Amino acid sequence: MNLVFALAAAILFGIGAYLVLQRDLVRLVLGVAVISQSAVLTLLAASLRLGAAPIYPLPEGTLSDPLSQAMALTAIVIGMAVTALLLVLVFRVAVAFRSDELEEVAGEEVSLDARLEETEGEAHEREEAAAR
Amino acid sequence: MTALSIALLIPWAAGVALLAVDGRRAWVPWISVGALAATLITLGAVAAQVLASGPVTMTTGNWPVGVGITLRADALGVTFALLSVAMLTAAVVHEAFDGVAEREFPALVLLLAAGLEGAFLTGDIFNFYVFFELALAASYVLALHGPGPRVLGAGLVFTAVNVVGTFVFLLSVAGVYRVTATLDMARIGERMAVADPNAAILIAVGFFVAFSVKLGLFPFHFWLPTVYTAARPAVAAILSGSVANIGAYGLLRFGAGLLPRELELAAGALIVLGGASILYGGVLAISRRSAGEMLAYSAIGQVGYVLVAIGIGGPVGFAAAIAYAIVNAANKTMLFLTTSQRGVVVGGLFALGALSIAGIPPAAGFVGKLEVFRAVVGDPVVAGVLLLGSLLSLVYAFEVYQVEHWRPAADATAVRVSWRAWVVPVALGGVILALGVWPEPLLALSDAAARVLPGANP
Amino acid sequence: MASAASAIAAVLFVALLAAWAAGGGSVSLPWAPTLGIRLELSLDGFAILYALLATGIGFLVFVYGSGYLPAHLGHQRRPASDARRFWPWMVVFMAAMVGLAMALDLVLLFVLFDITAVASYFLIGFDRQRAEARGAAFMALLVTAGSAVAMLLGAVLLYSEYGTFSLPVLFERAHPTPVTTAAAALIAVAALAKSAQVPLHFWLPRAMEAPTPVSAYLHSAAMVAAGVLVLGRIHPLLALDPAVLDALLLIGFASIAVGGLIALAQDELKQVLAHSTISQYGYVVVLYGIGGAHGAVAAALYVVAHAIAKSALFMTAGAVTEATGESRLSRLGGLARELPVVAVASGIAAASLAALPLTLGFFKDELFFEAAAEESPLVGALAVVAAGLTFAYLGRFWLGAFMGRRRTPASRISPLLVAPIVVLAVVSIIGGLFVEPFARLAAGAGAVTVGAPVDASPGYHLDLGLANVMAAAAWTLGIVILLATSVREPVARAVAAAGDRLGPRRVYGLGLLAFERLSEAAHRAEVRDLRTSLAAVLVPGAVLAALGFFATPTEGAYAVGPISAADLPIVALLALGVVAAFTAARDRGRLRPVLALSVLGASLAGVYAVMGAPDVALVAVVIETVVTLVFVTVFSQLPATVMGRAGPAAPSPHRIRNVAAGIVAGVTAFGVIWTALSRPPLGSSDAAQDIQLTPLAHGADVVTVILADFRGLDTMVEITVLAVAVLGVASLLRREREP
Amino acid sequence: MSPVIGVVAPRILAPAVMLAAGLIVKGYSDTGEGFSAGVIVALAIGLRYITLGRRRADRTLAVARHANVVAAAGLLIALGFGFQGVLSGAPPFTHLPPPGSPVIGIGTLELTTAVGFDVGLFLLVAGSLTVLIRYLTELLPDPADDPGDER
Repeated sequence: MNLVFALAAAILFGIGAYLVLQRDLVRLVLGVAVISQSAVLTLLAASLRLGAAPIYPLPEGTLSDPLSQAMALTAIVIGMAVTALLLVLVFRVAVAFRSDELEEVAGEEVSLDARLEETEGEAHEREEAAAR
Repeated sequence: MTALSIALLIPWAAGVALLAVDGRRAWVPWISVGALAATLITLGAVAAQVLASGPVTMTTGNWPVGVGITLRADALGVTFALLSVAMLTAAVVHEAFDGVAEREFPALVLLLAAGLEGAFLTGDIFNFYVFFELALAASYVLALHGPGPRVLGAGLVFTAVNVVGTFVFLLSVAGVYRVTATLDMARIGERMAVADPNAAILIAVGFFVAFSVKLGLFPFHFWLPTVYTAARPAVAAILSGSVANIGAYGLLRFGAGLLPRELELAAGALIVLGGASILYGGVLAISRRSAGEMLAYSAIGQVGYVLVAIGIGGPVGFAAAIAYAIVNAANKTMLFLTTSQRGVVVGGLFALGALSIAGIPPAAGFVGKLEVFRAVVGDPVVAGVLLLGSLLSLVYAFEVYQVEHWRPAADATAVRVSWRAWVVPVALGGVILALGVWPEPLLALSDAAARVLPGANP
Repeated sequence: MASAASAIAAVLFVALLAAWAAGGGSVSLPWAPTLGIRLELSLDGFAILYALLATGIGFLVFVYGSGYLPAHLGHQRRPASDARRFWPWMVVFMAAMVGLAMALDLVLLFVLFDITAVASYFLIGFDRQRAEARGAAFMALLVTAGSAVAMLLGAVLLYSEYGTFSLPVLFERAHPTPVTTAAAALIAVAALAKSAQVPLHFWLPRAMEAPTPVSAYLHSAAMVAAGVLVLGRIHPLLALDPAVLDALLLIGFASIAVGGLIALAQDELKQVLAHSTISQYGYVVVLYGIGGAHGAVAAALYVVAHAIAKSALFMTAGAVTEATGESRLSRLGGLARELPVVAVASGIAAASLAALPLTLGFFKDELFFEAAAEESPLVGALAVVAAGLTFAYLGRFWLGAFMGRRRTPASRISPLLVAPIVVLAVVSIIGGLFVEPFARLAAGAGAVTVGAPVDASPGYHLDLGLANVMAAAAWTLGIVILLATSVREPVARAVAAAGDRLGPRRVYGLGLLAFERLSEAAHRAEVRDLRTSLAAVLVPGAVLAALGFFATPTEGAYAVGPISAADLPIVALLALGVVAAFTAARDRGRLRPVLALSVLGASLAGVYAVMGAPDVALVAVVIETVVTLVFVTVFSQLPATVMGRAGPAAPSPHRIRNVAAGIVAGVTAFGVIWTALSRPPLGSSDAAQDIQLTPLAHGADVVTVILADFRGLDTMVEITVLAVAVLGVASLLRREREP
Repeated sequence: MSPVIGVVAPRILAPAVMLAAGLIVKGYSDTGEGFSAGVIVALAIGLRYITLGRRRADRTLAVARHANVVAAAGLLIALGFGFQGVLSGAPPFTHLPPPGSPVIGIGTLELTTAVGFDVGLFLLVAGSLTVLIRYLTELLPDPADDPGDER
């Protein structure tokens, strides 16, 4: 089963990474959600043993590892919280830039740089010339 | 023991209580300040105890180790906790004087403080992860505090990159649990030492990536300049002076503390990456026009010194990394708080900060540089890179200083500000100067903190 | 403020004299015990010489400055309050110099050395409204403080080798090794840069942008002297390797030649003096390169005589410029009639520097010639040429300003600008008549440098001794150079021009420019968009993982693990989840990927249920519902433009790159996860203990007990994260409402 | 809007709260605890908000308007129960009664501080998710204003 779990978690991680790298911001959030699922699956796959649910009265046979379940639960909640925050952030960015595609957000950066360059650049150049 | 719990509880409870309050009211930020000050005092008491008689340890609910969560205040953790909370306090006092612009700010900084403190004072890796997430979640929201839509784009970059980083971290936590069957750091340290080297090194890479993202090391740094320049000065100060400490601490705790064998194996790669960071940050900072941008790239360069020192390791290397991290946090906090101001006092502070960045006495930066030199002295190539790095820092820091504070044009448009705007930076400047003039506390503390790590006691 | 500064200087000077008479003293206090750094200060013969110079000349310059500075600020229409940026730095500088003279700990030495650089930075940049002054200050800081880092590195090298920063201890322990040589050379580099020696000399002429009192103090007696001070202080370390001494000799002569020749071509008064300083400190460096008792004493006396004369000349330049408003030799002349006192006093100072008899300067050259001739005939010959050069450019300076045709009229100047020059001239004459106290001072300093008592007995010997012959030869040579205008001028200009075009200053400029261009290019190339930032986390992470993978043995690191029939539902559900994830990735719509995501969530919840984790399954289902709800709500409100574009059209241009990055990330994750899962756990499991202790915690469901009790702290943090995230959402959406 | 949902949505809250209470009470002995309970109640509230629109839902469910206070209070309660041991010098999350001592029970509900912690957790989750839902539904067009809209 090691291989099966590792494969499944890794494929999810890879798909998440692919989505995260898309130009479309919405898919970025989808990607983060998928990566989060991958992490939770990994936590559970890291269980030291699988078996029945560890609830008293204890059933016969092996019990599932409760500690990794507890970790997975915590990770699920944190993943949800962060995904929701990221999603709303994307929404705000999309509204603010009237686009949910990255190029324009990056474009804004570049144009700001250009403005700074324009206002400060010349003085800076002169300063450096003097320093030489 | 109780002091440790209380130090954790104060900012947490106060932060939660402020959640439902509008932080823009004048009295609210002062509650944060009060809570943070109380936290600092309690932490100070813990630190005194730790330095005098060794680590303070307890497990939640008094359950046996492994069942309960181990909380463990040792010299390393306490040092970073004190540093981060102190810098955070400085930023909040500054903001409180200035008038808080965002309603969540006072609550968020307290929760951030709780998250940082917890991360530094826990002895359990999963508990570290959740506190790490708390600190990060608070900083995601804080990073959105700033003017214009630009801050949203920057915040998105910051959040997305760091979220991916923490999932990588979580994968490594799962791996550690699988391999060692425990979450307690002390036991992990013992068991990782005999673990399969392949599993251990791949797990170590996961941790390294996560913390490098947080530190802003080249090439994991691309999110950093945008975020530091778009955010409010106080927020940039918090991100670079407090939150980034998790990166340095994490590399020390997880690398030198839990995975010393892997750290040794990766030493070459760390030194190369650190050197690359120093040069990259330094070179890019040279052509930057404004203090904020310069500081952002400078931050990338400065953490390179920390990484190089960790890569060299041993008692000297770790102590150097800690000393450098402390000095760098103080520098960055002070300088970011002054970025949008002009005037005689602020000019003087900027000059002091520039001296400190460049490692010139009497500013404290020279102590950090002395320590790092001590670590790298056996390797002429690395020493050469560091020499070049300090020349670059001299160039970029003073170019911006002259452009912003000496040029008459800059003076003419000067926004003369009231004492409220510079009282905190002046206090930080006093600390930087004091540590430069009397470096013993800094050296002794970083020495004590480094001795906690197994690699420092050969 | 000016009078306070002068008073401090005077009191210090007198105190130092008293201390000298009392035989000095020393203190050694712990400073940073962790590193064994001590505040180790000793007022020995060496310290007393430099400290007396720093305070004595400091006092005179401060008096001069109290007259000069108000006029200077007045010319530039600046408020008198700007003086607040002047005097404190002058005093700091003086204090640092006195400390530097006494410091015996390498770290302390470095700290004080750099404080002098910092003070000089602010003083050179005092006229900060002028770009030239800013550039000059920047250059001085970069060269002197930048090279001082080499000193720190040298100190640390010595510490790593001998375990101490204390100089006296080092002198005992040090022996010739490559490390010692490297450390000594590094410290020497810092010292030479500070003393403006070739090839790091170019900052000094630029530094003439500073107000004249600064030049008179820093660039004659103090700042520049700090470099040779360090050479003299650490001389026993330098002397361990003859190669280091030879290098000093070479650099010294090069500086004498470059400084002297270029000084001959300069028109600006202060430029002549600046280049002269380069040349004069070249002498001192040569003397330290010669070493031994003679070299050390000669160097000490040279520093004294030079400082006295050179600061008088700088003050002369300032006084002349103040009187005439002109600073170029080509526009000056014949001032002897209008400024007779200045002319005489500065003539004495120039004579002293040119080593004419009856001045203190004569003895400095006497000792210099003796030491040089003793070293080797070649060094002796070079010494004569050097002295001839000095004679020539000083003659040109003084004659050009005070003799010949009057070109610019002079107005009256404050006596405060004249008196200090006169005092210095008188001192030079006294030294010329009664050299004994100065010789004693120099002998004391030399004794410290070589670490053994030395005797110095300069005096007038009316014979054809070697020194006298060499001196006469030098004067003759100087007069020849002075008279041979037609040869001198083109040669000097050519050297100056060559220096400008090919010299280190140009290298400095081009270096800065190159870094600037590199920086801009790198910044343009740097990515600031989100996607590449993310790729820059994933890809280097994968590279590091690959490095780790290949650096460690992989044999037996990976195990497939058993699959039983009971596992088949898990496999099936995982497969379903993976297919759903693929659908989410491939579909370019809005709603369908979200539905696919919830299918993924549901199938994983199923996996958890089958794995014996009902609590996780339950939470996964409810959370999945919330996430789907949030996604649908937000998507339904995204701007219409986005919805319109979200068809199957317009595939991303970076599709292949993204797929590749996804595969790389997936493969890396696979490696990390599989290798971890393949390990049998080491040691006893915490989880087993959890199960055992659950009844004690009054519970039955182990997972719930862990969450609320054993690891309740995790849960507490987790819900705080949730609260913070919701706070963030609220903050973002509230801003949406109130733009 | 489907008439079924229109009928069900406003009435589903009470059963949801019952279910939640059950989850908390049973929590220590069976699957589920305060967290799931909080999410379920929040989902019920969410359904009401989506069907009725924000303004009407606010009117019928006054407590939802103060969801942020509920959340903060829940967090404080949880923190209080978690750290109460600190008062007596014990580490955090030292629950009462101590291990091995008898527990007072009301039916299946056992009165331990851990249950108090769970209640705080429930309030926080329900409260903060309600805050989330209220802000999100504000983005949606109000069905009362625009009954014809079918998304």
